[in-house]
Amino acid sequence: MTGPKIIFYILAFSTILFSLLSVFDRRILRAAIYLLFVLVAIAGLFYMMNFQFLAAVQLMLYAGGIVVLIIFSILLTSQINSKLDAPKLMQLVAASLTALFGIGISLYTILPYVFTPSEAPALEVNMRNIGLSLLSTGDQGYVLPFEVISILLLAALVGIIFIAKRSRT
Amino acid sequence: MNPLLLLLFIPILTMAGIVIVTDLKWVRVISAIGMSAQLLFSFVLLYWFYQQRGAGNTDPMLFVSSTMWYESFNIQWKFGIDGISMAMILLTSIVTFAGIFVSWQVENLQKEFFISLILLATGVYGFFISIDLFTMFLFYEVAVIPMYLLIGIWGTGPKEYSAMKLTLMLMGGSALLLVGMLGIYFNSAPEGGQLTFDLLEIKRVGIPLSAQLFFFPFTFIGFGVLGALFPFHTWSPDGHASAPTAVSMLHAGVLMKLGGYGAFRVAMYLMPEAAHELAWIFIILTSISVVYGAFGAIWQKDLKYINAYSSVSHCGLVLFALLMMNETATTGAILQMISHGLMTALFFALIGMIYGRTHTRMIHEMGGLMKVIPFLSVLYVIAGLASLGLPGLSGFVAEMTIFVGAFQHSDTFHRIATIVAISSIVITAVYILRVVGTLLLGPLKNDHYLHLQDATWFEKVGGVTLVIAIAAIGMAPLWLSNLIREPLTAILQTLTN
Amino acid sequence: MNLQAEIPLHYMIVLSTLLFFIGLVGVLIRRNLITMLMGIELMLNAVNINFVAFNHYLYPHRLEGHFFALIVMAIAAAEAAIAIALIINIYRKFSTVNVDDVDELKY
Amino acid sequence: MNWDTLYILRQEILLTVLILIQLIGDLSEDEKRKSIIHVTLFSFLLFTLLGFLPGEPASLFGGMYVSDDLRTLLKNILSISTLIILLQSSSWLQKPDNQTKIGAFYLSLFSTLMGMYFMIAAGNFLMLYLGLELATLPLTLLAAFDKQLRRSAEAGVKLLMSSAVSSAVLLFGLSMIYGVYGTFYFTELSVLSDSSYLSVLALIFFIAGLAFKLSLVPFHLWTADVYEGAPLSVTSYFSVVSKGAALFTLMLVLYRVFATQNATWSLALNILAITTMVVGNLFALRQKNMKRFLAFSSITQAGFMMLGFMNGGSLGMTTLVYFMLIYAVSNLAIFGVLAIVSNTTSKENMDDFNGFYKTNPGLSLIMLVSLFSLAGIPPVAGFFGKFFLFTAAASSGLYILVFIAVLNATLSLYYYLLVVKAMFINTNDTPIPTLHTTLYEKAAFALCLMGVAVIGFMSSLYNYIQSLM
Amino acid sequence: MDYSFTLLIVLLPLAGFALLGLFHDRLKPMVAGTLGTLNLLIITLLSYYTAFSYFTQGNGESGYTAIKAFNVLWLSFTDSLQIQLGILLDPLSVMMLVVITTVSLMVHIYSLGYMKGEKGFQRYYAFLSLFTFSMLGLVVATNIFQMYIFWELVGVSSYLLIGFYYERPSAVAASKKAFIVTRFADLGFLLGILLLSFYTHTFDFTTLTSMDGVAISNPPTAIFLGMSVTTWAMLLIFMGGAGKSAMFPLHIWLPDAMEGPTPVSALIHAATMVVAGVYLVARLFPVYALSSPDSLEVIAYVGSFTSLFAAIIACTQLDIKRVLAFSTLSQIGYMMVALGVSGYGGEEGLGYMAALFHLFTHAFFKALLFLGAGSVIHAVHSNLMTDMGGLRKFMPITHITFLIACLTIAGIPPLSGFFSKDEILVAAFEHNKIIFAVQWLVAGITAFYMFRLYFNIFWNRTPHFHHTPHESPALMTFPLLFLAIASVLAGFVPFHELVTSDGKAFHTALHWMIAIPSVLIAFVGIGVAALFYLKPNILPEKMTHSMKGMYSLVYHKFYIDELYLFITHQLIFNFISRPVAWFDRQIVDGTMNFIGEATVYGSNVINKMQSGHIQWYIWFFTSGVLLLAFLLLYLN
Repeated sequence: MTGPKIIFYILAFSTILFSLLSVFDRRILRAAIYLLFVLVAIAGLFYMMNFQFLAAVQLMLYAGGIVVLIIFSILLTSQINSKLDAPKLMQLVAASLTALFGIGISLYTILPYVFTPSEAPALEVNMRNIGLSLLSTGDQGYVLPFEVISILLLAALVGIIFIAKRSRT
Repeated sequence: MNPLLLLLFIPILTMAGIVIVTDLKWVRVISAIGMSAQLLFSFVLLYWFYQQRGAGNTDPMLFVSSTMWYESFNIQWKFGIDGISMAMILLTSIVTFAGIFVSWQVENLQKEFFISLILLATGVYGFFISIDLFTMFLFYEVAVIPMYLLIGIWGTGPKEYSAMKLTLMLMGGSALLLVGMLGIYFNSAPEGGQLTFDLLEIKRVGIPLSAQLFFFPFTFIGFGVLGALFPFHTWSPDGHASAPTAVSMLHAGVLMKLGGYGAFRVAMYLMPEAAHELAWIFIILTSISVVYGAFGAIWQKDLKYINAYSSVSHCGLVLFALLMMNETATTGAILQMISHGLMTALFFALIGMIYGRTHTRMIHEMGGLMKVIPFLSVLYVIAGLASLGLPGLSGFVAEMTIFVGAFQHSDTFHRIATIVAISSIVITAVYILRVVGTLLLGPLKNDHYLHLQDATWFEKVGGVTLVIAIAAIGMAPLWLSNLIREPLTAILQTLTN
Repeated sequence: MNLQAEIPLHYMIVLSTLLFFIGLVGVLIRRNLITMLMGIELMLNAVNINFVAFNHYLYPHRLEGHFFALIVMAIAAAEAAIAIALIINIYRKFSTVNVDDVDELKY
Repeated sequence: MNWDTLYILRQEILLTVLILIQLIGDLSEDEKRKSIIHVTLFSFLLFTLLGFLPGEPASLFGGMYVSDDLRTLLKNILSISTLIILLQSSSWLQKPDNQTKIGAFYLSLFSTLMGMYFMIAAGNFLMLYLGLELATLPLTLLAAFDKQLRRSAEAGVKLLMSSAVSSAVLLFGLSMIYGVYGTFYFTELSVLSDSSYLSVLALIFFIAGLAFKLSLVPFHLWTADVYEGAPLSVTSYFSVVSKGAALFTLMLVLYRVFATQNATWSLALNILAITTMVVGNLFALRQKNMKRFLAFSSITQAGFMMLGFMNGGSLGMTTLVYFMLIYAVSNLAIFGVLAIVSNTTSKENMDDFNGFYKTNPGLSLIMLVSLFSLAGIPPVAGFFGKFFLFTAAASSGLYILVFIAVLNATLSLYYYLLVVKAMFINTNDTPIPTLHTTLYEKAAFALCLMGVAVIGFMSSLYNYIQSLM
Repeated sequence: MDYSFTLLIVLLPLAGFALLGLFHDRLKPMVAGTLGTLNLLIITLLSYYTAFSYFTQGNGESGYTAIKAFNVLWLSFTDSLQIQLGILLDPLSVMMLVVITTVSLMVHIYSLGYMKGEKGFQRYYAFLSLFTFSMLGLVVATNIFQMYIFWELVGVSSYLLIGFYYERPSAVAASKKAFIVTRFADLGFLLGILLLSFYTHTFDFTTLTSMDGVAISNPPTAIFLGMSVTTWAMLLIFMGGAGKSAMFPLHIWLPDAMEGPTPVSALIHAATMVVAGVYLVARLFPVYALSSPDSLEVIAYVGSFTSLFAAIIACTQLDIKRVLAFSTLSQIGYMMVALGVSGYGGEEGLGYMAALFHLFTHAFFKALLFLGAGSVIHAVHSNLMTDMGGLRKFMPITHITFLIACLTIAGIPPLSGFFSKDEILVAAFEHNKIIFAVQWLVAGITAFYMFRLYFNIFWNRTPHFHHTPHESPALMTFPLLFLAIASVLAGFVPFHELVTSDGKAFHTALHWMIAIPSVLIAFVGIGVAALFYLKPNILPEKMTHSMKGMYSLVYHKFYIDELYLFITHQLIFNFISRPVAWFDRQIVDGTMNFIGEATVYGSNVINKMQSGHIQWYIWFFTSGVLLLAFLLLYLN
């Protein structure tokens, strides 16, 4: 057992565990917290794979943004300690079967596939390269998505304000 | 310009005129003028047709013109007529003309009524002059769909149900037809080359046998539904029963002929080998339909149902004769289409007129009408006699041509089928005479009917036009028979080879 | 840190697949709209693991997977925000965030 | 960056400007809001016209953004449809209740339109996904725009939840595509070919994501609820523009990127076409609410569209575009009538249309013609569209599929005729009163009717589309 | 000689029909009647002229030749099968022209008086013209299809005339019955035509009957169900003839047809139309005799049976017109027997000649009987014998002429009936003794029932009349006198020189050995009738009482009508038509409706799919995706 392996197993195990907990725990606030753990674990995975920037974004955006948002909305809409209704049995069975079926199909298809890694030399993942790509208009340039996302965020913002604000009537 | 296009433009102009005019009184006048012009023009066209033939033009189709429309599909506006189409055009213009006069008194939504009616006629004209399968199909559906509104809005009884059933069944038929057509299209160039919808071109190249066997039933049944092929005929009784007078006339008189015409022009003409191989199935069906329709008619109590079943029987005879695939029988089939078109139109016109007076169509509720409305009654008797094949009226000519033609088939199976079909003439006599006896003759059943008015002038115009046409064909059939036969020789040569 | 030697790609894929379908189960069984949203976030994260893993293991010469994951995150954020807005809207109208009660439109 | 780039991006830029105008306009006082509508409409008209300027094929941003005549045409179809919807929605927005919505409505609408533009113009799956989300997320908000209505809120959340899952599935597929091919660029993907199980699975997941937007059965369940709940203008936007964008995108991706996997996707779409037509029809025939009714009708129509995919060549593509155009004008005309009725009387049920012809002959006739066009009855345009779709399917020898489709077309005629029946045949003691149509609405109808009446006879249009393939 | 004027013989009645038909409500009744009668007078004169010229041109070695005075193509089926409308003049048709026009003229004149004041007088004359036209067209037909055309027209004119009193339900029913029964027979006729023409490739009579024509020189020998197709064809054609001539079992329409005005019965149902069957067989006689003798045998038996059968029924009927109707049946049976027992050519063709001779004489005396009966009915306003009696005092002319007619039909020499019946009996005797015996017996029965009729009308008791009966007007008695004279004299026409099977004359003489017994049995018949009916007595009642079951069977015409009613109403209507109508509505249409209902049902079943629950939607979506993937991956 090497270090990375151990770390990976820990991360993977906690991802799965907490995600399951997050899905099945009937206390909603706890579920949100478990979600946070999953997100952090995934950030760890990203970090392991050398994508430090992405891991940071994951932490900031998800852990810092989305989970907070979710918790706020939980506070707005539910009693903190209230337990949710247990899932209906039929629903649970159907969902689990579907999920198992899906996992089966996916893994049965993906695992036998022989991936051919690219021969080209790896690009160093650092802030400089990321920054350059993000603002480049050429090949492998991501300025357009970057701009488009801003419009998406703008539209979402305006729309959310409109929806969320109380009608004057 | 191709003179045939006038056949489309005159109705379109008439419709435009109806739309423009503001005073409702003028609507029917404009329609009448338009359809009279159309009738007149049909005869002019007949004259030109003879002129061209007389000048030695032996092309299979006359007045042919073609304009490319959808180039990538090779769809063309291609028009032309031969003797058969010419005859059908004459039929259409006569029936439409009569139909306009019969509908003289439509009060409710007059404009819309006449526009729909003329639109229907336009579709029919377009169908008969088309050489291109695509435009043929287009006009076919144009002709079918106004029926829904015509029955639904101006009909009687369970009109919505009937209108829906009729439309759906006919459209179901055209579903089959569409598959058949596409099959023909994609097999129109088996050796490679340009696919085409052009009937003449497809015929020239020929469709491979395997494709024929697959698509012939689609095409034939597709048209057969409109031609009231057993067991796809049940839209007909309900539809006719609910339709307003002029619509029944046009529908049974002209629209149902699209079925027979199409079955011949498309299914059998383009797929002769398959027609030969599969004919026996349809001969059985059509022989059943001939006898079955007649027996069905005996038991009916509603005038329109009687006539609808009689139409099933008579139209069955059309398809039956077509399937015999010889010159005489086919001539008879076309004659029968025309004859049935005229007399059934007359029937429906009269039924409408009688219904307008007595407000019932149940034969047992009426009786002795001859005494109070002799003019209409006499016309009814004439129609009945035509229907049961009395010499001197058109029905005889058509039926005898069919029977003689069908009997020329030396195969025992065909002979027996023919005998079965012939036996319908007795059954026809039974139900016709039963109606005449119950409805028109005998003592007057209801004293209220004493004050009934006999035919008005417009009813007379409508009825007499049809009677004249029926009698003219019945007394001097040779010209019509020759008109029809002339293109058949060539067509049937290719059918039998 | 070079993972290829230590942890095969398949481990990552199995992980992400499991996560994806666990998230799906969450969406399917939790009757609170907010917890459903959490399930969706899990699914998106699973996809992100895939992107990143493929990028790292197979195609490290370009950063396509990386950027895709980045964009997905941004969109997930927007989506979450919109979802919360709509859920609050629902809460106002229905006084509940239980999906079973939000079924006035049907058949 | 140079002038050429700006010229190519003219529509996107103008759209951004329009969005910004809304931001500014929202600051103005309530009384002046109405004028924003006129300003927006005229600038949108300008925007639409700009789309018709000729342009050279180009690939910008390293292949992220692709522009050619075909894509320009597809965008133009969407912008014309949007223009019609905007014209039709003007009187809805002018109602006092809705004046606060104007800015947000336009802004969201334009951003979704821009998203669709990027879906079509995408040269890379990243852009495609981004465009898809840009087109979806604001739409979920739009669905919830009738804030006083419970059903609108419900529609919004239903759409969001299901589309989030669908886009997750799509992403899952994309991630597999990335794993197999190692790139998101269309130009690179189109030359790579791989028919492994994994690529099939990836393709199915991807198709499912778009099929969700197209509302093919079994991915359609959101459709009816959202259509019913959303404001009418948004519903018509869903059924025409959003669906069109999804169709075009699917078409471009399958034909241009996964052309080598033709066998896979045509089989998948074959199955989806049958289920969609059948289920859509079965649901449509018992609907009483016009919006739900049209939802299922549009599901069925989407099923018909799938027939176009059965031909892998230019015939299929041309037919798809052509049919979409016809579908758009026909459907929009119907929605226009519904919008007028709904705005004035809030009536949305089929029964409410009983006797409609007596009071509103013009509108009824527009409905009639458009319904016939949807049903594929000649001589209106729908007939041609449908006929060519059938031809496309038959060209691959799929006659049974064609037969099923035509039978379904017949069945669909049944329920279109139910509407016709309501308007023309049924009587009503309290019919909808005679309604007034504004100039904008008239203009919208004029555009639709022109399309419905003329497109079928204009073979040049078809030829033009074909020349772009 | 140019006979093209004969076209007028056919066209004039048509013109008369068109004129009277179109303007029937514009013309005064008497004007219409007079116009019609004058028209017919011209026609009659024309046909007399034709007959005169035709027969006086002499029959050379080869006998009388057939002349096609006129022939025009009317409809062409194939190159060889074409319908032509034309006029064929040969002894047979010329003879028929004379008979038809004469009787028709008499009926026209008679009707001026008889129908006076009837509603629809103009219509009546129009129909009469139509009938005359059709009948003339029938007899001059040049080909079998032309004959079929006019055959149908004759049928319809008969229909119209029987149903002349269209407000009377019984008349309507009778006309319908007549038409349908004959139509059924015509079905056979048509099939026969088709069969015959298929093998011989012609409709033309001249070709069919010529000795070197296909039909005779090389008849088709194909066998179908044990009979040669020629026999099939000829029997089917005879079926048509049997229908029109009311041979058993197709006779049921004729008694009912008496619902028509009496002059019509005289014209159509006694003298002309009903003998069309005889005419048809005579027309095709060479084919029958030379190619299909079997069918002639059938004809003989059918004729013989019918004559006996009808004669027996006639003895019991009370309606005087019905008695006459059954007598007509019986007499036509004689004619059929004569044809059936005949051979072809010379002496062999005696039966042929006898049949036509009897047709000729029968036309006159039977028309006379009917017109006389009409005169009686006119006077007492009843059809029933029980309402009559002792009328000789009131109606002398009618009485005398009626007596002459009765004597003629009974075969008392030297009246015409004696001669023609004698020839028939001779022919039958030479051919088949059993048939001869039957016919001989029938002669006696005939005498009996005719005099039963005669005595009951003119002698017997005198019932109480509401109005004192008086002799009919001159317009009615003139035809009676004319026909009486014709009945007396017609026997002296040298038929064996004029109308023979091969057109050549042959010699014939009175056969005393047969004539004497037949006259004797006639006298016996008359005697018995006198015993029973000359004076009112109880003998008839006793008689009927003693044979009650038998009597009632016969009185009810052996329940044949009831059998038909059962077959048509019970079997065809209830067991075919009704089930067909039911099947069509329930099964065929039901299937169509079922498709619709099944669709709606399907729609309701999948209703729950749209449950409104988001999670269900999402589940459906995902399982849909997975299923689709599964299908494509592992089932493809």
